[in-house]
Amino acid sequence: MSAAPPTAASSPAPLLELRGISKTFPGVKALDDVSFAIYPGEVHMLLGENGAGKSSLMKILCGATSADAGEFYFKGDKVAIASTADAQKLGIAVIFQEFSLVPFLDIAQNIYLGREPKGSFPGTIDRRRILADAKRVLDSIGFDIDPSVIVDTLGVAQQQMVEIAKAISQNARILVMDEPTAALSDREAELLFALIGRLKADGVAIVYISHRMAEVFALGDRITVLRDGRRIDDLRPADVTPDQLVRMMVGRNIDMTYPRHFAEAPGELLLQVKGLSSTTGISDINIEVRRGEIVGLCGLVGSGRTEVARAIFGADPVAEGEIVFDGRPISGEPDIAARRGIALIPESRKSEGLALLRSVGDNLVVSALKKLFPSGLYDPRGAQRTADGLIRQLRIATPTARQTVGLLSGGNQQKVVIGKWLAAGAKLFIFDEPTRGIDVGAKSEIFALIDRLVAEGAAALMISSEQIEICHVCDRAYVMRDGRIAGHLSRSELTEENIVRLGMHDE
Amino acid sequence: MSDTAVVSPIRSLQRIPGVAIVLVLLIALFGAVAPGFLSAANLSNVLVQSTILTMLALPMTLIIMTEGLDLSMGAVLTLTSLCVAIVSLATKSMLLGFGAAVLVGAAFGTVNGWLVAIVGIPPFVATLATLGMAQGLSLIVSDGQSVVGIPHSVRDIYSANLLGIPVPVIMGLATYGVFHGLLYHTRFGTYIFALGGNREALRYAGLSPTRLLIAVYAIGGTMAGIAGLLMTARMNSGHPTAGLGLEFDAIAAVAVGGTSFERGNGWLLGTVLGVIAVGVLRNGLNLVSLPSSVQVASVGALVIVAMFLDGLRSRS
Amino acid sequence: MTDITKESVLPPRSLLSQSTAQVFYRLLAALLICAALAVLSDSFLSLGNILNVLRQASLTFFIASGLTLVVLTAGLDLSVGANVALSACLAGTVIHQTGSPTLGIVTGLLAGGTVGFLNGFMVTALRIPSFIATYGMLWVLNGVTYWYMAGETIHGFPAGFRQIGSGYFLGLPIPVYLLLVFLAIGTLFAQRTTWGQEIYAIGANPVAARLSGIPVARRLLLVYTVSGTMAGLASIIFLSRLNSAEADIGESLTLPAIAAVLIGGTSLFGGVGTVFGTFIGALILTLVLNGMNLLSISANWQPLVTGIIVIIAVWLDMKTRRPTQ
Amino acid sequence: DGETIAVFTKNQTNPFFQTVRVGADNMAKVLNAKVLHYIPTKPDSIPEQLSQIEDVVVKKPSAIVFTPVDYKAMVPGVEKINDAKIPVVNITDRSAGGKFVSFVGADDYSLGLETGRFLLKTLGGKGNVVIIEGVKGSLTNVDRVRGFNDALKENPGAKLLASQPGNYQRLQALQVMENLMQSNAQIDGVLAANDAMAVGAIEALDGANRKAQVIGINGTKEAIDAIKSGKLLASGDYNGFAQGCLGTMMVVRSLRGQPVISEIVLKPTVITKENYQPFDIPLEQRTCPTFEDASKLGAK
Ligand SMILES: Nc1ncnc2c1ncn2[C@@H]1O[C@H](COP(=O)(O)OP(=O)(O)OP(=O)(O)O)[C@@H](O)[C@H]1O
Ligand SMILES: Nc1ncnc2c1ncn2[C@@H]1O[C@H](COP(=O)(O)OP(=O)(O)OP(=O)(O)O)[C@@H](O)[C@H]1O
Ligand SMILES: [Mg+2]
Ligand SMILES: [Mg+2]
Repeated sequence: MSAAPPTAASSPAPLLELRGISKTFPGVKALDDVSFAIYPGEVHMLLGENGAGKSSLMKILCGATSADAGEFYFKGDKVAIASTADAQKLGIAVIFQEFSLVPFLDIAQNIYLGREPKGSFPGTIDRRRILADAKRVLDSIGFDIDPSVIVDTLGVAQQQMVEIAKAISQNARILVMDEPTAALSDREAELLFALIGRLKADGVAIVYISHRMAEVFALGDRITVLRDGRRIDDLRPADVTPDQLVRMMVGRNIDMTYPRHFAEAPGELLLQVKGLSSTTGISDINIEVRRGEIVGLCGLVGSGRTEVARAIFGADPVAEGEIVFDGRPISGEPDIAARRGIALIPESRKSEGLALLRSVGDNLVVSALKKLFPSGLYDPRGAQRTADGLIRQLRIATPTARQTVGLLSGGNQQKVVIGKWLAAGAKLFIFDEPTRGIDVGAKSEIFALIDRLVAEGAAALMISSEQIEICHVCDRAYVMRDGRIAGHLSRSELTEENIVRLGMHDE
Repeated sequence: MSDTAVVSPIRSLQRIPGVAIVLVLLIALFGAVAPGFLSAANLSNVLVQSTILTMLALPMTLIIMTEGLDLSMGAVLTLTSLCVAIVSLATKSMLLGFGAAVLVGAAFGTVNGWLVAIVGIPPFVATLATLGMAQGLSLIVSDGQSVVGIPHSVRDIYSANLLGIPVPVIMGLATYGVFHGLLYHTRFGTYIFALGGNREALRYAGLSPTRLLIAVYAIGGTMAGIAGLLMTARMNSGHPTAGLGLEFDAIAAVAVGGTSFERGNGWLLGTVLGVIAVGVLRNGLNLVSLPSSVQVASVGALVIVAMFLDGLRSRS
Repeated sequence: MTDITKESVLPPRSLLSQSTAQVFYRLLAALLICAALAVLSDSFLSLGNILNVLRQASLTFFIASGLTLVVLTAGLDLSVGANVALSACLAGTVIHQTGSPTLGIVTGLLAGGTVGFLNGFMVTALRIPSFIATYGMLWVLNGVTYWYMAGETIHGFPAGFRQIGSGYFLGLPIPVYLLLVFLAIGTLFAQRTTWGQEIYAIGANPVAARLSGIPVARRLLLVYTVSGTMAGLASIIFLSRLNSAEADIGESLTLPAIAAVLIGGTSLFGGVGTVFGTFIGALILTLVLNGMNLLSISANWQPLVTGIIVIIAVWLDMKTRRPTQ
Repeated sequence: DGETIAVFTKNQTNPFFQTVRVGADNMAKVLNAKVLHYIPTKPDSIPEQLSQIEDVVVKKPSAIVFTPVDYKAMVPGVEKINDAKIPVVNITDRSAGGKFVSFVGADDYSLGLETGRFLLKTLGGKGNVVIIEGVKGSLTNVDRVRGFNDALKENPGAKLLASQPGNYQRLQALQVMENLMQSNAQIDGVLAANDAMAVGAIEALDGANRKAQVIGINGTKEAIDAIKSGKLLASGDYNGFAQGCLGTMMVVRSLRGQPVISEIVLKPTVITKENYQPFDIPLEQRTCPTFEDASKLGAK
């Protein structure tokens, strides 16, 4: 942020300019006459609610989707971007919100997919060079891993790093990042920010989509705000406050402090985990959750939070220990946990949370079938009513309940995953990264919702990589390190520093 | 570097498929109880008998890796085998017959690819339909009869030896070598992983999944053409039912060999082991002369047990 | 792994009953074939022939209807034909030895259901992919049947029993009534029960279904058992129609049943399809064979023509489905 | 004594080959030899039978009794047996090549002709007739259907309405018959290339409440029962039992240096309501013909 950001006045020729872009999907006007200019050496933040059209705009920019109307100008010349190949020729690289990695190829092959160095025989690959090149790129982003590791064995965060390496390796002049930190821990995010600084200095233009306000102000040189597919404004971070930005995005005022109605006295004991160990690498976990509480579960990525959540829900086999729920021990498959009143909002909505090809409505009622239709006879109209109610309650942006859920924007998909457990009437909600990829407005709505649920006697166990969220909304929190509980923080001790101190590896 | 240490043993563990264990067990068992099983002549029998299926199962592995399937392979092999017989009978030239078979096979493969990649019909349905077509054409061109009297040059391919090794075994090894190189060392092979694993990634990389898919199915058809030559040589005639049902044997070999039907994870050597395991089982049972119904049932049991062991491995 | 361009081609899975357009176009395809046959052959439109087609379609439909549920869960059952053979042989033996058709029917259904249950067990507990598990089962069943029958046939059943397959009631063949009953049951089960909905959900994404609290293993066991039981039912119809059982009757039944499911628009990837579509699929296949017999077309042409019809039916379906979005 | 005889048959599902196997077993017991059966796991599979030959040649039985799954395609297999110097007798379908000690089979053409003649005689030389064929291209089917057609030619008053394949399968024959009845209001006679299809056709006729004279070929137990009850007009005796017996007998005799008959073509018998009794005995209770009977049964 040392170099003065170029402005439209100081450098009149943008690197790339999009004019009058429109795009309609069946039932959705995703983009409406959006214009957008990118200058070399700047970080251009793209903000907007879930479904505002950010990803759509970026897909058009990189040729993955075609626009219905609009023009592209590269260094002042009109160009066509009809395919990803066109975009690549112009030096545009993208880090997608959805991974574009091939699971059973290694890291190096993924980074250079379609650009493999030629081997000595026609059609073959120069194996030594691809590994060496990949290693160099990985080193440059500070990701220390063997490039011959198969991508499928990597965790989400590691895959995100490979995705970044893939984009960097293209030596792009324009680099688009769609929520790159959504799956990263703070340490990895720091690496990424440092990298962005270096690229900027080299004159690379960066388009950065994020829902995290802190990032917007720390990284951004310029901000474009989208709302309902329209460009609202184009401004500099220095000229606005977070509150103003939020108002531009959602068109109303949002309280970003997530007010909680903390209960005076803790309720009765709902969940008790005693000495839990599972085959997935967690051991001796002791956790208590009372009615009316939101309990945080924090730690670094890979510290085993997800595994604790899955073991409680019965998704992973328990090796040792006991789980007592609502006064009775519980064990077995997730359907038993669900019947007893536990809900798990999983980490990966696409692979674990949703049936992407089914409708929003089908997905919303799937966990509640037993509750809604105790006779076993399914009534489509009843289901429709329930779904419509949830869509309204959660403000899910979808034309109808019949829309295929895979066509919703990322954040709205996340709302559907949360919504399905509301219909089921769970008593304990286990949230694994519930706000990943969710816009500020929706975030506060979700927290308000969780607050109301616990006020009505439910309880929540919440995993989040955004420690600030934990600090805001949790009554207390457990901190994990290397598959064990490293400590417990009461409401008064709950600060970001304490979480980091407990969660860090021994130094 | 700590990540590698965590990751690679898991990978290599998963790579010992149940079929390898089963194969070793079968060889030990028959070696002990079946006289003559371990003789060189008999083992070379097993290998020779396995070549035709290997030639179908290897391309089938690639097709399954793209989350596809080719049910037409057996029927196409039947048709190409008839082509070899009919053309070489008419022209007295083995090479012309072989050329015709490869052309017909490649044509069918391309049509399969076209139906799947461009028309967008699911592979199972598309190739079920071309199965019918190839079967129908076989009946029509042969009028349901065997085609005999073909030149001896065709037959010699199956029975000849090169440096004391049967030619079919050499062809099988060569096929494996080519497929191994193709899948693991070429760009095309890399893209096959991507076709099943993440087709979108290919598109973003500026490559056309359509053309690649067509190529994969065309390879399948072409291999059926080459195998057709061996089949005709083996029977010294063409017959309209010769290859019926071979596609299911091939698919079973691929699955037993540890290739998954999802996400583009394939293993060529496993496929070959799968083919050989079934061959060893059949051969061994013929030598110990149990009732034929036992033989039928044990083919099924082999498939189930191998897959079960595989499941145990990947779970642990 | 998401393929948005592919997704946007597919219609939204509706919350109400399955899209009527889809069923409509399938019916249209069947009607087109009928129209062509009516023009080409005088005898096609006779009531006798239409009942004939329905009766022949019913056998394929019984097998294919249970299979539809399996395919909806993204599975496949390749053992249905072999299951029909074994169930028929067992049921035939029981009728012969006890003289009681009822006991025979119970045996057939039980045998079929047990085989289905074993398939379900392999798929759920042993986690073997269904395609392979049922392929293995196919060989095991064949082996058992060959051993049990030892090349014999069982033939000659009581007249009352024979009525099930070849009898008439109010001018309609009894299998046609059974067909209508099971069409209704299958459709209601799939569309109007929570179990049906859960089956669709499992097919669409088994991991998400499990984490949504659906007892995936139990539902899969149910589905495979139902598929096996329907094969058992088919074996009874078969037995009473043909008045005999032998070891190889199942061989030619499996692929047509799968073809009927697929022509009927059920996706092998799971989560999409209807039982009614399967009925139309069975009908289309039967019409093709019936037409070729009526027109005395050489049997050599049958596989070729069937193959082409399958392609055209599926292609038409895809074309007509696109605009309905 | 104690020779092992490998007996090859086409499949485990067709009752005919069971009669062949029982005949072979029966004869082997009489001659104090041991029989091993080789049957493809996939019915009539050419590659599988070829593999079985290759495997058996390793095992070296004393002799082989051989039914080719396809009479042309199995010639390379027979040559392998010849190369291994294992004596082999050919039964049922006459192989198109290779050296055999002897051939034992029935005359399919005469069976088709005689049964066809019998049906047409019963119909008075006229009427509408359909043929239900077996598997296209199989030796038995080609000759049987040729026999049927020649019988029809001898009776110009009879009309052939259709000749459609039922692939030797009961269900297919039933459905073909149902469909044929739709386009043909009057069918008087049905010539089926085997008994299973004949019985399938009868079921179709029964279902439609129509009557026609039906004949089959093979003389299976089921056919005999149907003849007894009057549903089936007649069946041509293919006599698998005798084929199994005599094939085994010839090969064992050649091993023991006794004289053999190089070709036995069993004379066709049309089994009807008049003469079915000798065929109505369970297989296990039948006794194999002796060497002296063999020449009477049809030595050439
Ligand atoms: N292929 C498609 N078919 C139909 N509608 C689509 C498709 N892709 C996107 N949409 C719709 O277009 C709108 C914009 O989506 P987009 O993904 O651009 O949102 P976004 O701003 O990236 O949101 P998020 O922050 O949640 O990622 C949404 O309403 C979405 O449902
Ligand atoms: N750096 C790493 N090296 C090796 N394995 C890792 C690493 N990071 C994560 N994993 C493993 O990958 C799997 C999923 O990782 P994930 O990132 O979801 O971790 P997690 O424990 O669920 O924590 P979080 O909730 O922060 O995601 C876990 O089994 C974890 O042990
Ligand atoms: Mg987005
Ligand atoms: Mg996690």
